[in-house]
Amino acid sequence: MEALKLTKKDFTSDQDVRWCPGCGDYAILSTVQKIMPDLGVPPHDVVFVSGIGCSGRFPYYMNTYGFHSIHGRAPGFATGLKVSRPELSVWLVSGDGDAMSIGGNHLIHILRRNVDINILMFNNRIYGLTKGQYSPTSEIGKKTKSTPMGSLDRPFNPLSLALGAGASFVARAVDRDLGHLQEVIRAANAHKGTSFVEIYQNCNVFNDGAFSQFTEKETKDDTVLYLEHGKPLIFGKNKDKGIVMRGAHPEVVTIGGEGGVLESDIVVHDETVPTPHYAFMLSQLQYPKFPEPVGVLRSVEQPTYDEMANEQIRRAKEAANGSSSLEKLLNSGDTWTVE
Amino acid sequence: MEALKLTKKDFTSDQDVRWCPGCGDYAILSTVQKIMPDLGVPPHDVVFVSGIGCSGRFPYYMNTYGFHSIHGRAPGFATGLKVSRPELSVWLVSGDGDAMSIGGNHLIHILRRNVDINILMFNNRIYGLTKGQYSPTSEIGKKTKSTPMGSLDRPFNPLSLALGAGASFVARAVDRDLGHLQEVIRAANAHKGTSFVEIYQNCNVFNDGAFSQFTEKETKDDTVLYLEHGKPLIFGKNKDKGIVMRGAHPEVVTIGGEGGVLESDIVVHDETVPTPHYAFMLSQLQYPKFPEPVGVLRSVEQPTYDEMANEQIRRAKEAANGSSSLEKLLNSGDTWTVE
Amino acid sequence: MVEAGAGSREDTARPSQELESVVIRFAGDSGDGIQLTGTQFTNTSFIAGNDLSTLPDFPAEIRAPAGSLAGVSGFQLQLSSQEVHTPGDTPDVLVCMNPAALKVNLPLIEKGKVILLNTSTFNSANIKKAGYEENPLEDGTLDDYQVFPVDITALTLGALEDSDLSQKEKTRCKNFFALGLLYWLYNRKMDTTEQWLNKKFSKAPELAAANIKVMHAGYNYGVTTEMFASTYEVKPAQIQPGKYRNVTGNTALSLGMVAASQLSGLPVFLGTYPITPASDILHDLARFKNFGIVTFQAEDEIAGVCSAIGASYGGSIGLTSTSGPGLALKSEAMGLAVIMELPLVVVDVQRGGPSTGLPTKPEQADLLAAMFGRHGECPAVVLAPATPADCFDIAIEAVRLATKYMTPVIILSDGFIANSSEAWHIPEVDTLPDLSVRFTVAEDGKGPFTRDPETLSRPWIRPGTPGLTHRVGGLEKDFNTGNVSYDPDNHEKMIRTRAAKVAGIAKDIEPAQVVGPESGDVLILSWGSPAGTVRRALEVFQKEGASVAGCHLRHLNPFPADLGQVMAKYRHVVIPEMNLGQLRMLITANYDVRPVGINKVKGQPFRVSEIVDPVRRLLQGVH
Amino acid sequence: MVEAGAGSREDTARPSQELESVVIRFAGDSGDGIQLTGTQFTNTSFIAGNDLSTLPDFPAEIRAPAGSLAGVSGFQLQLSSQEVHTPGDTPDVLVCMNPAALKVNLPLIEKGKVILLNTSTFNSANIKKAGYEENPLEDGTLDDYQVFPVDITALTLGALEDSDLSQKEKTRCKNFFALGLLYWLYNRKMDTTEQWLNKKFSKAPELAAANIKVMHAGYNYGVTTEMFASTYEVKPAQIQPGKYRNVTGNTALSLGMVAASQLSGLPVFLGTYPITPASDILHDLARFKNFGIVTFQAEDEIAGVCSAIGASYGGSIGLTSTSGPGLALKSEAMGLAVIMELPLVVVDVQRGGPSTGLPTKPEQADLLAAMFGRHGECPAVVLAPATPADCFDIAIEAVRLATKYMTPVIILSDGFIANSSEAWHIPEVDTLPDLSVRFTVAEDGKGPFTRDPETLSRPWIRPGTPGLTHRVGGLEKDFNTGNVSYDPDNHEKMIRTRAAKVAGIAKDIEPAQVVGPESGDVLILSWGSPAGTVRRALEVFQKEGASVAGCHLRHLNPFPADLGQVMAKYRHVVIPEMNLGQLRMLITANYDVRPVGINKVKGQPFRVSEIVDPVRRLLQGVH
Ligand SMILES: Cc1ncc(C[n+]2csc(CCOP(=O)(O)OP(=O)(O)O)c2C)c(N)n1
Ligand SMILES: Cc1ncc(C[n+]2csc(CCOP(=O)(O)OP(=O)(O)O)c2C)c(N)n1
Ligand code: SF4
Ligand code: SF4
Ligand SMILES: [Mg+2]
Ligand SMILES: [Mg+2]
Repeated sequence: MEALKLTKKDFTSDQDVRWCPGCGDYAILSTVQKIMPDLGVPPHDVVFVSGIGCSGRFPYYMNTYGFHSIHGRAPGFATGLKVSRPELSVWLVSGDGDAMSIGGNHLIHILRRNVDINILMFNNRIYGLTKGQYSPTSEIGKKTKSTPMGSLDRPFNPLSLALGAGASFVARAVDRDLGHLQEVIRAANAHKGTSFVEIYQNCNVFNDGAFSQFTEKETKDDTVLYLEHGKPLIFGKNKDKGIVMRGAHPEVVTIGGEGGVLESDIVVHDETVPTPHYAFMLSQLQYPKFPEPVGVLRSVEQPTYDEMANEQIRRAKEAANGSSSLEKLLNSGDTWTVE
Repeated sequence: MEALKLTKKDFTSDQDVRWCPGCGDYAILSTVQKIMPDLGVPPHDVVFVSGIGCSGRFPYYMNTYGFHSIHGRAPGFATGLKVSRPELSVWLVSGDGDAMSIGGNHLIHILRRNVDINILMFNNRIYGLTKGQYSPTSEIGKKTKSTPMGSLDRPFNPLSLALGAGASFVARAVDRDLGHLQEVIRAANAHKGTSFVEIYQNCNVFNDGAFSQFTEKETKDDTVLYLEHGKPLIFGKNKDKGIVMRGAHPEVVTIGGEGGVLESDIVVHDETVPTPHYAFMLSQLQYPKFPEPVGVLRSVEQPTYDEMANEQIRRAKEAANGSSSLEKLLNSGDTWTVE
Repeated sequence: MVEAGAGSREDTARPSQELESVVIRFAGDSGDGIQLTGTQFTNTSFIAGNDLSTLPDFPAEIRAPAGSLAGVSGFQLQLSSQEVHTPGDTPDVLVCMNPAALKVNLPLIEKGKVILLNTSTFNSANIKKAGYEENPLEDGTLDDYQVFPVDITALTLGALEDSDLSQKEKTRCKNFFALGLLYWLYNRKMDTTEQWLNKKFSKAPELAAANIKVMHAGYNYGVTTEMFASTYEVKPAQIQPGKYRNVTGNTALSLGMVAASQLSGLPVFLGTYPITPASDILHDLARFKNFGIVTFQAEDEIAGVCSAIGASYGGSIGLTSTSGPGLALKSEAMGLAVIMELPLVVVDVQRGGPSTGLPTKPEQADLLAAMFGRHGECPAVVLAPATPADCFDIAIEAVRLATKYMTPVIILSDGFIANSSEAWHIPEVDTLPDLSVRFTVAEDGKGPFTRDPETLSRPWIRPGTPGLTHRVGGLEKDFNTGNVSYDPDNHEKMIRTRAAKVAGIAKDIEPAQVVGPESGDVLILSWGSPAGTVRRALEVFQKEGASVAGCHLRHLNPFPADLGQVMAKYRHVVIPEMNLGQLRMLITANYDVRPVGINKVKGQPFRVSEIVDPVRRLLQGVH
Repeated sequence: MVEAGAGSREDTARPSQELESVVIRFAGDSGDGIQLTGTQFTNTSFIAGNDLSTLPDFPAEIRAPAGSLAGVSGFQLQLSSQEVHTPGDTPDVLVCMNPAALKVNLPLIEKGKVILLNTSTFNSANIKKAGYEENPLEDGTLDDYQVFPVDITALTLGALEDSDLSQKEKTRCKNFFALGLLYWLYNRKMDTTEQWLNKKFSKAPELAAANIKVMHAGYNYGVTTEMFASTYEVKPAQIQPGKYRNVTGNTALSLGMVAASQLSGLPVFLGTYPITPASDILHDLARFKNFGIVTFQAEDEIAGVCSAIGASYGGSIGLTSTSGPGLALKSEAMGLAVIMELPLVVVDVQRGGPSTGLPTKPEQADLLAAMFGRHGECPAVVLAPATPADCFDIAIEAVRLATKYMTPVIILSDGFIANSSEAWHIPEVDTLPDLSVRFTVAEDGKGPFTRDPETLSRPWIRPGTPGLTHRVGGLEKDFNTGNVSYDPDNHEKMIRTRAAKVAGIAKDIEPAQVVGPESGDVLILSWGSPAGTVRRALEVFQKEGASVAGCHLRHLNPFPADLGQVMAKYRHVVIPEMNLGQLRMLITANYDVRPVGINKVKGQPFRVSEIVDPVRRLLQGVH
């Protein structure tokens, strides 16, 4: 790692960044460029794959290998690349429309397969590049160009969808909290298997302030639940609120004081619960009834598709014991000779 | 209803049924044909939409309107049909490959939208029609034509996936338990919104016995958890086992006896919990650690897409107050007259 | 400097010079309100009676950094006292709001033409962002042009000195200064724009007032400065009397769909997924719910077309709109509509390809994909509008053919037609065709595949119809019953029947329309958006008395029945298209004609000279 | 009854008659082991030295109800002492294991031919299921044929009287009775099948023994009954010496891909989704992991092709296999590979369309979709194998072109080539072409879009290569740097360069191969699976001395450079294809030739007469 002595600049390409001024994408880009040098992988062993959308431009700005593909299909390209080249560090950048509208199927399948790829999904709850139609994460009733009377579809909860698909690593971060974003992306990178990170990203042109309740000083202490492995689910300006289970259901309680609950009753966060029901319960904590969790909801080590696929190849070669000659293969089966 | 005086025969078409002898599809077909007359809808107001697969043949055998579409896309056709013709009773029949492999995205989106359609997904954990490749619900390590060394992908849990997508009605039934299957399909039909029913279906040709632990007399009492709304989660030959919550996690316990648990500690099933975390927890009960739940996991009334879309049209017409003339429309905007 | 000419106006001391037509291009940063300025000038000129054609030129980025080359937005318009067919090849007047706009647009304009510049923005930061080393106002770059440098931003702020608006809000009004100046220069009244501003800012009257004030300041600047030697006047055009409005292609198409719905008595169901440059069709139709139009933004293009087919099956007019990448994705499902024989209208607003290509630029390279981009023998009807306003008629024609022949119909629009606008003579509703549809009922005694011997079309049976329950699907169907059939002879019969049905539509469409001599040296055969430029080129040849005619195709599959006879009357057939020769290939394959191609694939419409010059060479036998 | 002829064998009293070739068709219920029986007869005959061609004919249903028409499975083979090109037009011998098989297959066979029947199955239930009103054995239906009724099931059970197997297991052996009887009839040895049975049932030797016993019983039945007046002998063919094996098209294609991998030194990555009739390519390649072949069963066809492109980007040979519906779905992503200029091999095993169509039947109707089924100007190489064995060479050729020219290559196989089999002369590995690839490294001093002036191909740079990090995408690229470019002239340059690159491949492929006279009356121009039938037709004309030549195209885009000159040497060009004239359209569009089409779209291969007769009419000027 030290030998590389890389800096942020080594990961910054010479292309002009072309997002709207003020777009949350800038902060995410800068964060990724910043932590890259610490990951111990030289730029030429890193590949950023993206789909189409404002977020899809991300690879152009990274001085790594970059693959700006087509709308929604980035998981397909990334899977082929990673399975055939497991030694590369493969990252996937996508938007809420790219990942969950046209690309929804590829997303749930890559998560199910657990290909060792880091997915950063920029959720701005809108279609940015096509200038402001509602997206599958837009709140119900949203008035946009395509829904002048308000949208009708209930939004996806990206974390719940990912967990429903069996994702082994699921996390959330916010474009405005850079320190925490760094941590989460580092954790995603450290995880072996598909890491799914939802990033609340402000589109200041078409959906400004979609996440302001989670980013503004006045509100965020009460609306955001920072998850830390092994720590109780406590939040609030005075760290006096927490989550307990009442039977099968979570509840917000006040700690201490009269009628308050003991800190020891608060659920202690465990990102490693083998089945996803606990993380799913967390993913369902939604504002305004609950604070919304950020950080790592689930991180469970399981064999990765790329690893197993290459292991099968290795085993098959081993079983053939060096006798896999083309000549032999062609001459196998029922053969006969004409003289 | 009585006025119709319909019988099973009225819902049976004249086409030869062409599944393999012994296929679980027969029982499902017969069950559906049997309960149809009770639903109060004449055959000509019913449409069965399907994709491609053995299951895709289903509509041909129903003497209703039938739409045998293309692989994986049935939710798209069904949505267009139902939204434009909300008065029809629309059913969707699909397989595990059709619904969760190529059609995964359309499935999660129709569930999210809550279009009032009944989905019957025949899960035989295999591709039947294409003669035996593994499917997204096949168990890991499955040896099939396409995976001679065993499959590598972790299977979807269809119920978890549906719940992750926000499905308002989620249930499971088994092709061999016809009485229960009837009940579940009736409940699905009664539900307003998208009903998702997973049916464990035996493909005796390519995946025989995939569900035998849940259908064979010797085992099924201990492997199947029958869900009933308002009743505790109890199972076992002697009805002496149940599910309790330990903090955020479910556990199997023995009721009564020494060291046993009180029946009142057993979780009481509630299909109407507003958020899906509880149903998700149930969906994660998996054999062999747990019995697998059958019956209705979740049934929550929420506005349907088709209803709301038509309501918007009604409101728009009302707002226009009868003044929606084509002539007016064409002459709207900035016009000028040349004389 | 411009010459003084005849004419005068009371409020100015300047003479007014009469012009037949003028091409103006507004250019500036995307944040500068260029599209809005252009649209206002357009509307005002329309109302003044000019014929007009416009072309917005958006940047590919949503909002590139202020002052950057990527952020330059343009709007070109041609106004004339004659018939106008295009927004003009090259601007007579270029209005540049910043250095980047100058950099991007200078190559478009010929020497000697007028450039109006907002000098306030020519500071060293902006000059650098535009990629200039030196200030182009000072280094001789503009020596060969008539340059009018105006300190627009400063003058705008000056005009608003007394206003309570923020500096930023004030600066934002600067486009109205430019607009006011141009209104003066072209002898236009400001009342249309004033009305529009008052309506738009009805909730913020201080903004309306500020913009109006600035516009007047611009106008008065023209009056008082000595910069311009004369004003100009473009007289009203000789236009067919009637009521007009300005429509873009996408708007006209949407209106056409509403009309088709009303004329057929059937609801339209649009199942679609946003994509540039087709999204506006969704945006427009979403506002017509009061006409019973259902719009469904699906999860992707496949779900979009499938939902439209599902709605068609249910008795609606199933419609889906997209651009190239979406057309590719829809192809499998379109095959299902072909074999099920259901009506379906697919609108492809073509853009630069392949792949994502040049997503904001027009191209005509999806013709062969529309013809053949489906597996198997899978014929569909293909239409193409000639102009923005023609999109209205094409929409109606598409619905007529789709419902009458139970077939998918593909409309090939393009980014140029979709976004540019022209004056549209609003039709009387009772002159529009009757599209009424009768669904088959049990009493008709027809099965789902009992064909009409004339059209070869099968009946449209809506689910919900008693006594006609049946099953349709993607498998081959028995000719008589429609049940699944694997019979070899039946398959060939069905394949040939479906092909014959679509081919037979040739009898039911307008014959080939020739403009110019009925026989002769050259026939310019065109389709899609080059129509306007070809019309101009034909006028050029007509004036010269050259033996050049034009035939514009709106039906591409099938072709008009008499097309072969028409082409046979000319020595050469020339086909200009924004691709490498796709119509040319179809013509070569189907007729005994070897057309000459004029092919331009630059994401830009043809210029008149690009058609005139090669045809002229051909006439001279040089080609 | 058959005539007695020359020849004899010790163990029979019957004479043996020599035949040049014979066409045998086995038919029965899908549960009757028909495919297996056919394959055994094939292998035994190959080893006996006959040339052979086979065609399995699966039912569309997985396992339709026993005895139903939908459940009938067939296997046809032609064996000969001469070169064989097809499985034969019509059977000389039809073996029917039940009434349904008779019903389905009787229309295929000419009067006077031999029908061997398992009379045990002709009970009234089965007769009814087959749609017969009366027992066809008794009502005169078969009067015009040579019928040999054998109580096969009963004889099988009799032979296994002493066995401990269940009744069901015993009955299952009945196909081996039929096989044994045919082995006797055609003077074949049973040892190959015995060996195979012993191997197959190594874990259930009682089953092996039972089947062998029944096969011998069948053989002995021939020896002892007086039913057949003679046996037959088809002498070994005059075949090029060497080692042979029997391959289907799908197997040959898979082997070709393994070979291409070895010859190029690159791993193959197959990203695919199962679909009939292409699935076997996945099944085959999945077994070659020891060669480093990665197979990925994706969630759909789109993910399949995308993963293959991702792998190509990573330096593998990206491969995807499908049939028509999948080709349609892949088209958008293929466009990305075109604009990114990455190697990609797409195999489309064509089946009856449109839509789901006739999914188990062959057709050639995806040619235009392969050529044009992508939006924008989006050229790709198109190849088609001529025969099952040719799939091996085509696979290698596809990889050669894809990697050398950085382009997608589409292989158009079809259901007939894919499933039928022929004897393949196994090549010596060192005669295969060198496909080695060198990835570009920083030291080469090339950028990602520095083209080879000869091939116009761009370098292949693998991620992981130090010093060459770069970005590629679906947007238009600058000609020099490969960075995103919206420049109009650059776009046209890139469009034309990509087109020229693919067109230029014409210089690098085999010239058009003519069989027969080098000029003359008729050239039969063919592609894909009609190859064999056309070869037979040419032999017919050759014998007659007619002026008819053949040219079979394996390269469809680009065409061989000399194709125009070759065609010009004949008065007529005739194109037989299993579609409505797709190659014909391409030829018409590209050459000064107006070919005559012979078009059959029945989900069935051509018969020789279907080609000979129309050509003959043409020769007579009647056409
Ligand atoms: C096949 C296809 N369909 C549609 C589009 C148009 N399109 C481009 S990006 C986009 C959605 C972008 O939304 P999102 O993924 O949320 O990204 P954002 O721009 O918000 O970052 C759409 C619909 C396309 N390029 N390709
Ligand atoms: C676009 C497309 N891809 C692939 C196929 C081939 N295909 C038909 S059904 C099927 C899978 C069937 O599996 P499933 O949905 O589980 O249904 P089952 O046959 O098991 O009932 C596949 C891959 C197809 N018909 N169309
Ligand atoms: S449109 Fe929104 S998401 Fe896209 S660059 Fe602009 S601010 Fe960012
Ligand atoms: S293959 Fe399996 S699922 Fe299909 S019909 Fe046969 S038994 Fe049923
Ligand atoms: Mg977004
Ligand atoms: Mg299945």
